[in-house]
Amino acid sequence: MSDNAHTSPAVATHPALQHHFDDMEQQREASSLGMWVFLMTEVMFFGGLFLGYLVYRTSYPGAFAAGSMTLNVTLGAINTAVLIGSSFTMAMAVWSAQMGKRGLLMMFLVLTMVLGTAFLGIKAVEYHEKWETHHVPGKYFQFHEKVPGTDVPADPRNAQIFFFLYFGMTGMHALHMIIGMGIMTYLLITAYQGKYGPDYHTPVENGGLYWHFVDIVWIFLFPLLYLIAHRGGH
Amino acid sequence: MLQSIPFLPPEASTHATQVDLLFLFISSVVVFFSSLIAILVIVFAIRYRRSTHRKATQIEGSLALEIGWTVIPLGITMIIFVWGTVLFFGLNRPPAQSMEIYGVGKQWMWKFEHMDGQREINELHVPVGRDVKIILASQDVIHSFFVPAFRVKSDVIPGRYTYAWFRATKTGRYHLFCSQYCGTMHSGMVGEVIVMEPADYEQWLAGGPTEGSLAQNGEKLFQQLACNTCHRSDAAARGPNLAAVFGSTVTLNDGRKVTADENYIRESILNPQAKVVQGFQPIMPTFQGQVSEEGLLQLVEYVKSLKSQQAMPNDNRNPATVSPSEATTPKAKVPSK
Amino acid sequence: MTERHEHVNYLNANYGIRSWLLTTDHKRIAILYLVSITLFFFIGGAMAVLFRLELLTPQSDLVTLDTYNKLFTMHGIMMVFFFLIPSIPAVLGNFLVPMMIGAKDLAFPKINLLSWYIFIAGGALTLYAVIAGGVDTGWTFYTPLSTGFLNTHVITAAVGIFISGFSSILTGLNFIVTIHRMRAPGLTWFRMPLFVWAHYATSIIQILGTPVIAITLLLVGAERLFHVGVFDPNLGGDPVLFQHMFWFYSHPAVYIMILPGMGVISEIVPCFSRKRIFGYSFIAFSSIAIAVFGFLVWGHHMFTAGMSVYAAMVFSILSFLVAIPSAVKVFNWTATMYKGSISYRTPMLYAFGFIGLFTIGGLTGLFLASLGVDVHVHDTYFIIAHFHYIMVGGMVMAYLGGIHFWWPKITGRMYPEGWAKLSALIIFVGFNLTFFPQFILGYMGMPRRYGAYAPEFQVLNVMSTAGASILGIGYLLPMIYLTWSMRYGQRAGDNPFGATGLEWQTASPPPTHNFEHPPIVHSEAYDYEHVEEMPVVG
Amino acid sequence: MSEHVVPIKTYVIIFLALLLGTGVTVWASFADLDFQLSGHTFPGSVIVALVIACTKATLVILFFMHVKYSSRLTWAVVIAGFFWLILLLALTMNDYAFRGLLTYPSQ
Repeated sequence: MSDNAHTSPAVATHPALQHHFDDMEQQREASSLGMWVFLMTEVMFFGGLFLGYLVYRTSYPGAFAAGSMTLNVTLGAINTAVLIGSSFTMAMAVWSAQMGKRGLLMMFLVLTMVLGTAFLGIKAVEYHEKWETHHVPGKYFQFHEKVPGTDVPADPRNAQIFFFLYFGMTGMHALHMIIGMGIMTYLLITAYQGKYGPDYHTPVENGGLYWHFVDIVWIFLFPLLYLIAHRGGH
Repeated sequence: MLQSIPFLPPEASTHATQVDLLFLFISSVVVFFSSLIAILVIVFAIRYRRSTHRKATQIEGSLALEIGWTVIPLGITMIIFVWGTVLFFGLNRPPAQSMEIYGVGKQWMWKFEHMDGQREINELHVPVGRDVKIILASQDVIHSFFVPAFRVKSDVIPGRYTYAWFRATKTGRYHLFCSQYCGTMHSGMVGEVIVMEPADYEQWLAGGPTEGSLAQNGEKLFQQLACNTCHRSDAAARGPNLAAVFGSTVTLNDGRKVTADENYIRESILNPQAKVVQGFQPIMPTFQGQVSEEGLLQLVEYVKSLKSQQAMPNDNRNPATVSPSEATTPKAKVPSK
Repeated sequence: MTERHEHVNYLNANYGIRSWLLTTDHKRIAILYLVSITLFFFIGGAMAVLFRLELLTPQSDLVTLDTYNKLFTMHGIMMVFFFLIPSIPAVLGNFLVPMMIGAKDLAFPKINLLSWYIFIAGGALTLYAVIAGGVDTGWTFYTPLSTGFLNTHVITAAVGIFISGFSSILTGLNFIVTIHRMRAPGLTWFRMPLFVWAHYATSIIQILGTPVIAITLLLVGAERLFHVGVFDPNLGGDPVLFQHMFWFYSHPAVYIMILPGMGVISEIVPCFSRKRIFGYSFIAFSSIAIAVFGFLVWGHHMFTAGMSVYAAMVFSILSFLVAIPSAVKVFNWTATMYKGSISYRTPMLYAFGFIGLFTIGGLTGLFLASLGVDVHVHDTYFIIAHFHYIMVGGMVMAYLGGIHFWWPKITGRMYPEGWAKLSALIIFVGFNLTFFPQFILGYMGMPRRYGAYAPEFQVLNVMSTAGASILGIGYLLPMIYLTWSMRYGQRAGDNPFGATGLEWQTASPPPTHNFEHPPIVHSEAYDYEHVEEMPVVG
Repeated sequence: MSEHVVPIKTYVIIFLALLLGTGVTVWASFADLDFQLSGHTFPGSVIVALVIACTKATLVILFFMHVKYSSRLTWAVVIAGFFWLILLLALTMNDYAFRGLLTYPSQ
């Protein structure tokens, strides 16, 4: 558990070394640990929403299935692939930084941003679709779908909870994506300025950790929201 | 017997005596340990004060002591745990033959309705020496039904029923408080529980004007809402026969088994699709917004009143449509369009 | 001690409002926090004074019921979220954790400053809610009352708390990273002062619990704003789910408040007993145990709330278990005094007070963990008394003890000993007079949050109000004489109490980078056998 | 710098595995995978979806986020985070799953 106490004073002072750290190694480990701890608070933050989902999904399985059926699986699946792709390009960006390949790093950052934008664009299309069909919770909410496998109308109140959670969870996720895009922009600019190399690329790493985390959230959101109904039917 | 202790509220139920005993037991534990610590701190502080005890003796610790003061408190707390849990289970399991009274909390008053239809506000008349179960519903926010003299408390939660039960042991008038903060007049949501001799209680019951018993009113509502078009016992029934449903175990269409209690009946009226009885289609619409909290109580009571009957009142054949899997009892739930 | 009038320290390194508002020095940020939480403390205290006065009579006369409800709500919000939670961690922890482990600063100094600004933003928003008309949800924000039935500034206050939560998260994050990565050479985990252990445990709760209340308050805001949501039974939701999510944070939050206090006591008791602490590793691990078990017991706030009986049983037994590590700590502090050489300096008086009052507060928790008794005392004044014994009798005592103990280090000046002892005594007496009667009131059945009450409760309420006035004076005194001492107090040497710990091995006040030479640790904490005698004065 | 550089090949393999997992999840949701066990019906496709989601998340954490090559401290932080999430879910469901138990006397 790396009880690293301070080792000897900095061997060579790197321009990015902050005054209160002894050396780059200590600074890197501190930043990385800080990022991980932050991500765990994010886990708990989304955890509250997942708890709400779990409680109401078990209470109102029919309405949740009916609500889920109205989501566009094709777009959801495409978006999952897009996001996984962006995680891959992000991982490659970190690799490029480790290798000191500035051009590659910038290319992969741009690719990540392109894929992130694609994700948000597809999400916007889906949101628009929901808006048109009055599935946005609130005053104009309407829901006339049947519980899958039956001809019973699902209780609109319970379906509204599903859509509230849908918008809450995907909206919170999208907000994290947008913040992630901001981080990517920052990384791109600083990478252009040539700040990163084999000796120092902690911001790229931490940006990557954040991006992957957002990806993981989606990996759970996709099946929970889009795939809980038995689309195959009985 | 514990009444001689000052500052104990009146002990007016069987449960109160038991709670007080446990309270005194824990109190003695608390007094013992806090005195122990206080005395040790004072004695050490004086005995080893700096003016007379210049040099401290360094002591690392003692494993035996550490184990001792981990295990002994653990043992004591486990005694308290078991004792308290047993009391709590008793409090959550009303005796089967309890007399039932419905209570509705709303901002900021208590309304009670007795089986025979008597209603009262901020007063609750009960007979001494009988098990009384209060079925509680809230019309708005969370309230809490609290009778200190009975040591009984139950939150009253909108959207479902909760229960409190007691057996009063002493006649008299006792406080009834709302103990869950419920808005501006929270501290005004108080009332009295009036414990009477059974004969006086009967007299009181007979005295008030009523508009029919709860179950009778429930039956009227049942027909008004056309529940009986589907919930019937002949072959045309599209919903389960409700006779003898209450208190039975119901098998649902997903294989789950639930007990048909008040909350189940309530949920079946308001959210019919939540639990659909095996063998039936989930075709019942919700009655959310169409029935008041009190109307719900009447419907529930009506369904309960069918418990003793073998079939719905309009028909005494056995329900043909009920799934054979549950031989003991047909089940409840829903129909009508 | 050598006089060091002229040495450059963190206080006089530079001047001007900018040098404070843009500082990244953990010590200056601690001072910023000290000033701001003192403000919130007195605002919250003023509300308490008002409603204690109202409670002198059974009728609602001094203020209307609406006002009364706002007063206790704002008292709770101010005290819990803007005083108790940041108090020791953000002030003493901020100041001392880096010094105690021999670091130049926290791992993320800018984030530390950011967390103060976030705190102020949240506090300002909440204060705005107070001034604009107040909130009357109770600090617990129970739904559906808070989402559908009240007309007050619920969203503003909730957003204020939401924002300030991030300050708490960032502080915790900073501590965890700092403690893991910035310890001086030779300072292994089991050589760390217990104050640092306590803050480590606190930080775990801050980072893992706070996000849950954040999302919960967001959901409350959404439900209130858009009338869609997950807690309102009319929308198909379950209000009890709110309570689960709320208490998942708010019960462990109690340990955010008390654990650092325990850390302070673990420093004070050995110092004024001139003795190594008894059972070091048991105290250290009990902090971690409290942090972990503290997350498993939230349901004991909901025993009467319509939770399943089975869940109540599980929460009950876990609640009893969490009592054990606290008991272990109390026994160890007491044993530390055995055969010590005890001096009655002010911090030690506060430690005595803490041990006594925390013991009562903790033990009365047994009533609440026990299902059978809790049903009766839940939501009565018994609860109020219990948690004030922990929060005020415990935590505030420890906070004041810690402030006095490290005041010479923070300011370079001694507090006036006589006044300090007097006010410690006043606080102790006033506190007990205020809150002990409330145990009895509670068992007699007086519900909490009542602006008007049954006449038989009056005598005890009058006692309580009388105690509160004494307590109020007790709190004003330190504020006055500590402020006075910053200018006129006797100069303190580097180590006026002859304490161990790296923070005492540097100048008072410390230089900006804490240590002239990076310290190297060779011994365990609380090595009082080898420390020079306690100086008579500073 | 003591950090580990993960070869590109690993990244590509993980990437393809994640895509495959997504495909299987979608397929499973259209297939009828429900099965019976001691009288209860279990939604097979949901179970498959959740298992795959957990696997995918683990792959991302281990490889893309380099946890496999990280210190024990990082492992501890990750495990603690998910452990606490499970605490939140499990202890709350401990209430919901047993609501109604004991509240009515058996007849």
